[in-house]
Amino acid sequence: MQSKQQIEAQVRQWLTENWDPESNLVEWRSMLAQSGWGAANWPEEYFGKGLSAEMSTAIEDVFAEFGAVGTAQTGVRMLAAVTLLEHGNHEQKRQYLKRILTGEDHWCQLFSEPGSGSDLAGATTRADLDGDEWIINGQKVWNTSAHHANYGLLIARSDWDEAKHKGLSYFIIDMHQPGVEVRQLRQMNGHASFNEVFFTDARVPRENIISTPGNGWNVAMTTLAYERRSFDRSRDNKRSKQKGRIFVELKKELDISNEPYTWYPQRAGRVDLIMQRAEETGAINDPVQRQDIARLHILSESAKWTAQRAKAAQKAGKPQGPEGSLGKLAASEVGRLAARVHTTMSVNDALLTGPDSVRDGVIAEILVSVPAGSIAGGTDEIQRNIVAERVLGLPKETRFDEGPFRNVQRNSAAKDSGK
Amino acid sequence: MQSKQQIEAQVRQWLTENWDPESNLVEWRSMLAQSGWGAANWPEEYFGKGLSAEMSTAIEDVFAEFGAVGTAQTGVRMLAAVTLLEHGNHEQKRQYLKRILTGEDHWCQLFSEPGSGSDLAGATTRADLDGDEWIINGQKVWNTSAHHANYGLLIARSDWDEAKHKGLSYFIIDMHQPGVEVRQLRQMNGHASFNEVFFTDARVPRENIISTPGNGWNVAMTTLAYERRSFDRSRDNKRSKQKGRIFVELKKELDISNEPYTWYPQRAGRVDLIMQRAEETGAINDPVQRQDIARLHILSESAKWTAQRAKAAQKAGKPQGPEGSLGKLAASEVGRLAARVHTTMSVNDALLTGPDSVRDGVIAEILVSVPAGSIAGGTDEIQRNIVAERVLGLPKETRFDEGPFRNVQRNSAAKDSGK
Amino acid sequence: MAFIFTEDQEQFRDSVSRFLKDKSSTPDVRSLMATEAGFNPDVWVQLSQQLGMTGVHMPEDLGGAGFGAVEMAIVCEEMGKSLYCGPYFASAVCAASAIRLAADSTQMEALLPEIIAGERLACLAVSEHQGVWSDENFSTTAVARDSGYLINGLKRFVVDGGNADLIVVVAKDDTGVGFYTVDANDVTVTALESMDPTRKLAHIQFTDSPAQKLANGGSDQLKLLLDIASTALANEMVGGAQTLLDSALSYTQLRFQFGRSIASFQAIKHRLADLLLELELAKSAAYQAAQTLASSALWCADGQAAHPEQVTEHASLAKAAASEVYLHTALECIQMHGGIGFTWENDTHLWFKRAKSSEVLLGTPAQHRERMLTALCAQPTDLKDSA
Amino acid sequence: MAFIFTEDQEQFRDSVSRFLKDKSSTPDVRSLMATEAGFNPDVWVQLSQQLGMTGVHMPEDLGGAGFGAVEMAIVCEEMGKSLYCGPYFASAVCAASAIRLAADSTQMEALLPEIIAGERLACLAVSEHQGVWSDENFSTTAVARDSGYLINGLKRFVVDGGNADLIVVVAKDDTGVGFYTVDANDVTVTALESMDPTRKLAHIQFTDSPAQKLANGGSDQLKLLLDIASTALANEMVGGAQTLLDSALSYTQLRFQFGRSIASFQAIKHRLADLLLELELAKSAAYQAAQTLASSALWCADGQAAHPEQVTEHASLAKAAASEVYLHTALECIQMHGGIGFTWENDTHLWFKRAKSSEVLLGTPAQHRERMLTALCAQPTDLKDSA
Repeated sequence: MQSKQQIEAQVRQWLTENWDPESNLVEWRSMLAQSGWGAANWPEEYFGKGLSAEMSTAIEDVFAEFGAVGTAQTGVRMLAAVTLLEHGNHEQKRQYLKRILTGEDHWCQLFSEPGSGSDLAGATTRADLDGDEWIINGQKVWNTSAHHANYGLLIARSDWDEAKHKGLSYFIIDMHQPGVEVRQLRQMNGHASFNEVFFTDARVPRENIISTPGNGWNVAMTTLAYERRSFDRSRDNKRSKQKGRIFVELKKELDISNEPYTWYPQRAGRVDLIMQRAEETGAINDPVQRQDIARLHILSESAKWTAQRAKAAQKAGKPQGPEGSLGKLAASEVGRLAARVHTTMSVNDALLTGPDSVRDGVIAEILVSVPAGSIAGGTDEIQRNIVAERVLGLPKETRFDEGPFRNVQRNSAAKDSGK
Repeated sequence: MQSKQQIEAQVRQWLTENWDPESNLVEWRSMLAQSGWGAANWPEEYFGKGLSAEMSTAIEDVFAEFGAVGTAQTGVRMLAAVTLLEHGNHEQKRQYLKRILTGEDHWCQLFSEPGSGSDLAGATTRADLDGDEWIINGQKVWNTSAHHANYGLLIARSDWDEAKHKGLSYFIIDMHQPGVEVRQLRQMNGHASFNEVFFTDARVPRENIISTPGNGWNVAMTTLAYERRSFDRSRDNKRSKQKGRIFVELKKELDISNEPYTWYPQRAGRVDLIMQRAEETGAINDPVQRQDIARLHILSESAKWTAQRAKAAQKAGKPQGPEGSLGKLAASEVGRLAARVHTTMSVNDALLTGPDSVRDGVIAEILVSVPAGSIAGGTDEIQRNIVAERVLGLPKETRFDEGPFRNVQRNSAAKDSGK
Repeated sequence: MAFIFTEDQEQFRDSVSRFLKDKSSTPDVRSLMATEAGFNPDVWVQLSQQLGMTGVHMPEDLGGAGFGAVEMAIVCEEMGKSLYCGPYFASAVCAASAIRLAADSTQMEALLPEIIAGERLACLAVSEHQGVWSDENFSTTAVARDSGYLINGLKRFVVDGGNADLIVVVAKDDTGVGFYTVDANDVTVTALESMDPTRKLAHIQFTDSPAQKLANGGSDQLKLLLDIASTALANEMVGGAQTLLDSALSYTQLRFQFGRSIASFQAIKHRLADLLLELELAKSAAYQAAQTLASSALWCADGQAAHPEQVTEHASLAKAAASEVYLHTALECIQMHGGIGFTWENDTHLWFKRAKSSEVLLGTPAQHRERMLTALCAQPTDLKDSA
Repeated sequence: MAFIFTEDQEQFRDSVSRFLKDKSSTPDVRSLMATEAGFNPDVWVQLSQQLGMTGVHMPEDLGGAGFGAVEMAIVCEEMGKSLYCGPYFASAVCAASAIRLAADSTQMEALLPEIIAGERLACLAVSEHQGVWSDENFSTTAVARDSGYLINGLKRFVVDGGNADLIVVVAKDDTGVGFYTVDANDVTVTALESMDPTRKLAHIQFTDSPAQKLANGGSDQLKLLLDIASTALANEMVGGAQTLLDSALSYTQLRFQFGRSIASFQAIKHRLADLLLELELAKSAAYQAAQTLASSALWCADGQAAHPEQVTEHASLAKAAASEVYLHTALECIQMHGGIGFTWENDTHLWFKRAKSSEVLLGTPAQHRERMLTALCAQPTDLKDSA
């Protein structure tokens, strides 16, 4: 086995020879995929080098040294990649992985349904085998970037007589076909970060199933585990100041993948604005408001330090403590409290969105965005269940969804929008 | 049927002829029991007049006019009376009801157990029939005034193969016998308002069962319904200033029945002290503390008005609205918030109990008494279940205690005091 | 009401409720909120003239129904339930009460009948800075000129300021705070874009705007006016919270996850029970504020009138309580709806946004708690002790 | 520690923990709390001399172990867990730190070795009025006389004031705030009866009490001393809260009602999850405060020392956070125990009472939030922004 130094030296040499900021993005990444340096922890057979994750990080650092562009990493495509690497067959890996690395294909995730949000395994989108094709009917929702996607990662029910988790299958679906309709879904804050996807006799070739019929939930667990692990990753990318033709193309890619996240900082309550606003509004001189500002500072600092404790422990190779599971719950609380403080500080001004508004309406947008924080990406209720059952080891909820899925009680209408 | 005026006239005449503040308490009440005027809504056969509850209230008003002492009403004896009137047989009614009215007998309730607090029907005290006697073994807890009682109202399990609620029987037990041991139970605030009662081969004659074996839970429902209804009754009795030998005796009776309640006002957080303390401590000039004081005022006034709404609706003969079920939950919140405000106002002084303390240590006693408010008389959790299921009509919790009781999972030890 | 509503009041509520169910459905609200005026003039005429809602609390000799603050509060609560979009709060509650408090009888006769009949829309322009109204917070001036006055200044966050024909404005002259009426043609109105499009707000610029002074307006009237507005808003808010709670109750029972309704999860059940508790407490406060207000000098013969500081105490108490409950219920209602709860298509956000705008209108909960406590401390000891 | 403890620190924690498990069991606590002194001198000598806990954060040349604030915090957290009864906080944390901050080297050599060895007990007398310490709050005076000073005044709520041989007292002379040492024989100590009998409090009356002035004590030292005490107490509190949470977790799983363990009820599960969240956040705050304190001028070479206002910010942040979590956990722990939870026989109330007394000791959470924010605003912009 080669040492870290040896590998770093090889990468440096390879980059010195090949890296050119004026190259075409896809061509450059194709070269990366061929060389294996773009996904060094993937198998050599599939565009990698078969190296460890630690080695892979070292290689990324060398890329950063050179300011060299790496393979495409944004959006759902990496979920597709890890899922294929773990569960796909040889043909699937050869067919899809390279264009994932080059960024030529966009992917979306088709898991959630109107009737199964917290309970993903309760999916009722149908997959019925008809000769050499699966016929797909049903509806998905919360599909980030589905309107840009070439391919979707789909879970659908292929067997209604099996138990809930055993009747699902996992497919790669071509999004550009007549039976697939993508609609943007508007949120209460006016943004449309997600889509609904409707399937009417959409078709999936038989060879596009990942793993076997009925094994979809197991495959989905891989996707979900990776999704959870990447929750904490920072999304901002500071490469934009770099010069060269390739960075112009890269910026387009990032714009697409960041599109759904433009309102995400508002969801976190924009704690960073608090002290400035406190001075602008005079709240900093009000003893009662100072208490709330202080509470928020305590909460957000404590949450930050807790995340750092978890990270430090992980880095030191220690078993994960409880602090690792609490980030999302803490973030919900920070958001809620920040929204309250912003309201009290800005009073009526907090409501304004138009030309007379403070800071281009961002305060109002915070207020109407924060409620999503405790829902999207797993509700607070689900997070509390996870903490209670997995971290504290408390008894699990009694199951009411065993036996053949067709007998399990579910929503009478696929979609019940309340009121 | 006689009119209200006619009856009031009769009572007035009877009192004019018979009432004497210098009479002996028991003799006077025996006279009341014989006349039927002391419990006018009871059947004529059992020391009453068979009149309506409304008429009975009118009669009490006339007694109040005269300042005349009525029958004994305090403590558990009235629970015994309503239970006997509804479920007792003729002999039992003749034997016990009169001495309940005269106050000669003290009663206690023997329902709760260390292993069944919120879940009264989970009682595991045994009642085994042995010839003409039931043999009682087990332990009860939270038995108010058990150390003064001649008789106890006991639920015990007489059949372990029946379902939980069907294996219980309801007994009258003589508390003055060798197999019954009463111990005072000290609370975290230092008071001992309750007892534990231990039964070791205690004996109950066969004829002392109320209703039939296995019907104990139904009988207990009568006791509990009356107990709940009387939750709101004021306990303070302003008769003490009246003169006459009979009032001296009466005071002794009241002292016994009030003994467990000396610390109850502390449990409610003593909101009445807040404004005075706020001025004494200067909290009234602190903008931050003013907010908390205001929050408490809002909460306690709103709770008071809600109770008044419920009362007014009841008085007007309207169906009970949700406001009627919320009093206990509101009281818990008032207590908690009051404790917080007292703490912030008195700071370190709040801790003191000795000669250097504020107001004879009452602030410290509030702090160590309030936590009981959300437990005693039905925990907040049970109250929330009741509100959710009975008022809001939400689904009931799944049952895990069906089938023969001996198979139902329960605490391994009768008493597990934590840590 | 002495803690319950009379039969007459209940019947009145029923008729208001039926009317609004019919005329202010959620689709109506959605289409009106997208318009600039934000209300349907036909519905406004019907509720004013056929149902007499705009004058229910106004004297009979001016065209009102001669009832009091409790009936006004009933209208507000029902409007809060259905999220009625229209200038009831601005014109019938705030502006009409301002005129009734501050005008002499000649002025009242000239101004109120048309407002009560819903034929003329009025608004009330008080706020300049944020929060609760107080004498110190005004820089808008009134200067005597010819037979009237000229007003100069900027009034902010005027509810339905863009819809009014007549503006009642609070300004200062040499003698202190006074109430003035200004024709809407003589001011510059800037409509505001608010996150709550169901309540229209505007800034109003007065530039040498000709005005008439109402004879009796001053600090006391301003204080009582804030009590009236706060009480009305508190009742509107508990109405809105009730709709949200009903919605959460119905959705959680319909919605199945893991083979059971969400409402069967104990954590949800307990939170719904807590919401009911909070709401009933806030309702009691809102009703009590209306009752105390009904006993204020405005509606009661002086001899039996409630102490003015108690009117203020109960009004601000109700405003603070209702604000927090409304917002909390809205947040919980969104949360219990899950993902669908933060979509535009779902109705919850309409009430959530109204909850947010109501929270800050007339001052924050903290400001009203402070105002309440000040009023409580200013009461004679016997009143305080009975509290 | 950079967000995790080192192996050495973890080993030190284990040894402290094992010692306390053995020597400060709940029966030990119950018997000691009933005594006037409230501690076991044998155990005190062992922990001072065999385990070196009293000097872990003190310089090696004075008999300490030469470690810093993090190690001191570890001891406090473990003592909080076991509710250790003894003068560690009073003597080793407060009084010893006061001397180290305010004394010159001769004074330190004269005073600290015996205190570090646990042979001499000291206490710190600062509070007169309630709440956080500040220069303005003192009326105790020091007047120069002969070779020393005379102290006059009443110091209140002195922790372990009845157990001390030596009193470090803060008093004012013409030049301002200073630190003085007084022999316990020269004062009048009144032991207080407190609802928390596990921490002994006393009032100390100084009447012409002869004193020595520590050379370098002043406002800055007093401020840092409150930071040290607050950080120590915050760590003690998160330790106590951990014991309560463990107790609630274990009891709810053992306790069956309705045929199932209480811990299987979702409302309880969710509240336990919330408690864990709160506790972990407070722990992070307490640990961070210790870490920042370890980088303060007292423990670090001046060049790399943390900004003093950041030390204060983190100390008060931790005190406020830990106070609220400790009390909340205690209340929930009682509630989840049900009736048994408010009996004397059950242990929960011991921790509950310590939570209550810790909440107000050194100032209320609101006071510490205010102190924290003041410190935050006093920091240079780059520090604030990194926050």
